[in-house]
Amino acid sequence: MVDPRISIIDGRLRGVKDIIVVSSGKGGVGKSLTASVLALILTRRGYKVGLLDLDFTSPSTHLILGVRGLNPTEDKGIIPVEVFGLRHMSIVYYTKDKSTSLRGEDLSNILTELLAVTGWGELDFLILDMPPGIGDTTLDVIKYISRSRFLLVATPSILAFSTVQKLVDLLKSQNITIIGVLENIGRSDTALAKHVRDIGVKYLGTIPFDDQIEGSIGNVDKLFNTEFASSIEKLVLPNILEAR
Amino acid sequence: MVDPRISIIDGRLRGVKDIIVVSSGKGGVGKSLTASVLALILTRRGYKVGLLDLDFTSPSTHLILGVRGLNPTEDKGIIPVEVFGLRHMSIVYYTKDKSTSLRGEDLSNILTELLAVTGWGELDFLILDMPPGIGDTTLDVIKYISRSRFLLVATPSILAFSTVQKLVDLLKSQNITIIGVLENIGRSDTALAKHVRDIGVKYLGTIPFDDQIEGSIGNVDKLFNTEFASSIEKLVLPNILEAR
Amino acid sequence: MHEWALAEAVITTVEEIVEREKYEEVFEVSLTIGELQQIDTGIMKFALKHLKEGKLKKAKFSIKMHKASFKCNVCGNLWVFNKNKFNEEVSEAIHFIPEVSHTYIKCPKCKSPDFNIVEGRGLYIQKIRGRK
Amino acid sequence: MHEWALAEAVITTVEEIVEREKYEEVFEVSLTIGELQQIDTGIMKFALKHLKEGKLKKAKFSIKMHKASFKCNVCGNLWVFNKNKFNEEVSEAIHFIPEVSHTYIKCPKCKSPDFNIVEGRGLYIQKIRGRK
Ligand SMILES: Nc1ncnc2c1ncn2[C@@H]1O[C@H](COP(=O)(O)OP(=O)(O)O)[C@@H](O)[C@H]1O
Ligand SMILES: Nc1ncnc2c1ncn2[C@@H]1O[C@H](COP(=O)(O)OP(=O)(O)O)[C@@H](O)[C@H]1O
Ligand SMILES: [Mg+2]
Ligand SMILES: [Mg+2]
Ligand SMILES: [Mg+2]
Ligand SMILES: [Mg+2]
Ligand code: NI
Ligand code: NI
Ligand SMILES: [Zn+2]
Ligand SMILES: [Zn+2]
Repeated sequence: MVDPRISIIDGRLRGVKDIIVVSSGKGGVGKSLTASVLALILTRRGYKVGLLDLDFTSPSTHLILGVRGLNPTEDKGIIPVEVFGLRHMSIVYYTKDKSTSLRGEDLSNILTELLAVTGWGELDFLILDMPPGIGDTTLDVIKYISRSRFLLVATPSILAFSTVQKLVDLLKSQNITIIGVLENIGRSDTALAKHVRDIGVKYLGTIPFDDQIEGSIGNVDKLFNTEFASSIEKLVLPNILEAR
Repeated sequence: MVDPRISIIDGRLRGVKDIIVVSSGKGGVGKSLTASVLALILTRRGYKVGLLDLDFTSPSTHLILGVRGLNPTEDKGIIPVEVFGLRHMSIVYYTKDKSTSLRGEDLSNILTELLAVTGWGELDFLILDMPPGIGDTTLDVIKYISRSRFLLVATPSILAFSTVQKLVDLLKSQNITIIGVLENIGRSDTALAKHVRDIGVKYLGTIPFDDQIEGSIGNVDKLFNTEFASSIEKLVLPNILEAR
Repeated sequence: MHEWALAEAVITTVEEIVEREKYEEVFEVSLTIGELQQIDTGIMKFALKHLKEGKLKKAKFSIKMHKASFKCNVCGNLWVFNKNKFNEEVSEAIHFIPEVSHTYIKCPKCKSPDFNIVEGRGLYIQKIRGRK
Repeated sequence: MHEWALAEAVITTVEEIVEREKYEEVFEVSLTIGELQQIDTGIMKFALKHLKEGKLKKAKFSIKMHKASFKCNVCGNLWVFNKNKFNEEVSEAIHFIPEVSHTYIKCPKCKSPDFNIVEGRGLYIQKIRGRK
């Protein structure tokens, strides 16, 4: 008994030049915001960008972008929603954002299904927004898309670093590229930069608490004008573009 | 083939009067801090308290309490670590806080194992610190400990509420008691109180951002003196004690 | 319909197996498809016919449907999928991602959304018959 | 040792089955124990003997050990558990919670910690022989 979905994953992603995984292990550090804003900024720069929300039990990117009334279409597979110039895919298009309790095996099946049937076409960047924890989805991304590059997000809290460190261990053991650690909701005097460098990972800089963020969620124009967005542009973009 | 661990769970928890599950669905909202500080406060009030960390891939309560150099002992089962007057159990005692990637089935097995072999003895309260997401651990707690009472934590962000709402749906469908929603890192002008009441759940009040927290992590004396701790005492304690 | 995407996956996988196990020619490929996937077998067969080539040129594809059934993780209840219960939008959603049944289906006995899909999801290659 | 905790679990479960299936008397209970659980069968049997009563009074408990083996989710490699590789602290940790093997064991071929415990975890009641 062979599951044919697995073999097709590589083929489906053939037109995608670069896959950036926004992850942390820790929850609530700003992964979804980073993934969404990064996708928007790359799009504005003229790149072809896809954004895939892999936090199946608590999807956020549709709320951050403010997607409404759109649905993926079908053409020999699923064609993502086109919104603000980028291609967006999320389980919410199928759950209508209703409560969805999923066990690990379900998460694995959904990821495989989405990777096997979504037609991304030609993309410069596919951004994956990851769930918290170090579980099925993270392990499956490593397993199925080993060319992924991981962008890690942390806060200055020792609680966040403790988890990021565990994720770094896993990624290193699998020779997965780590772009670096982005400090979010940071202060100027944190010890994170040193901790990150001590484990041999690049420290990308710090984004301060931005009180414009909450009011900008769901409004792409406002998001572009936040300090958060200019920080992503300054701290993350060069690191993503340079290696290409 | 019958797994005998399942039948013993009720028996193991027979001496535990009340089980409080600190959950959210959303990550980084302060679940672990709330669970730890609540456990400490109840202990100081003279109650017998257990604290069980169920965030197996990113455990935090041992860091918040500052547990060092202790280990569970064995006596016809596992006897939790006794620290600051409470009984603490976490996977870190076995992983030494090293990287541990776990799929859903593993999470389920660990929870079952811990519930089947941990000897809590007589407790007034057992506090469970939950992982983010609505997955195996949440589903198993509902399945195995249906008398649990859930204390939900959210932030003012629409992103947090979106997930809490999904968890509330699940809990209601299973007739699980919800103590209420605690707003953390709140402001005075948020719409969360109304949202929470609109879905028929009690709103417990709001805890402001507390800049003493990060410096107090790992130091129980300092934790007791934070605004966070007095907020928990004021907003959460009465709601937990009243129903007993 | 995403039958084409799945047909492509089948062909790619069979070609990999043919390569690995050194088949000269394939006569028959047996597939099972879960009911939850709600695949139109007519379109599926058409797509497979259109996509097969080389050593698969003459292969016949047989498709067997598996009824969907669920088992509740909480109360142990077993029940079968009743497709007529859902409107077209929900049917389409389950068709793409069978796991979203956890959004729309609850255990009829205890109302839990915590159940396993015992059978009826996925598409599997069960057997390949050919000449080596 | 937590053999006592597990023995208690076995007795409780067998008593539930005896009640449900209306046994008058139980002659034999067959258990399998996974190697990862590193149970001392001597202590286990002693504990079972001490705890059994009522309709289980005369029951014999047979214990079969299952060797532990792992399958890598990434490269498909299969390998067996080698207990001698670990110091006492790690052995004790795995003894309590076999899943912490994901902390201490990696696939020997590709170094991944993403593997399944194919066999060798857990404690199961396989068969009960008695008079109804
Ligand atoms: N730099 C920042 N300033 C202010 N709020 C932020 C900042 N970064 C993130 N947030 C807020 O923090 C919360 C968590 O962000 P989110 O992107 O959902 O994190 P994650 O995806 O890691 O769970 C959200 O409410 C978000 O609006
Ligand atoms: N009221 C607060 N004021 C300041 N920082 C807080 C507050 N509540 C939580 N934090 C910080 O937020 C981060 C997330 O808290 P944590 O308890 O780990 O959340 P969770 O368990 O929900 O992931 C931690 O760094 C914690 O110290
Ligand atoms: Mg997120
Ligand atoms: Mg936590
Ligand atoms: Mg399921
Ligand atoms: Mg495993
Ligand atoms: Ni279709
Ligand atoms: Ni022992
Ligand atoms: Zn049920
Ligand atoms: Zn391997």
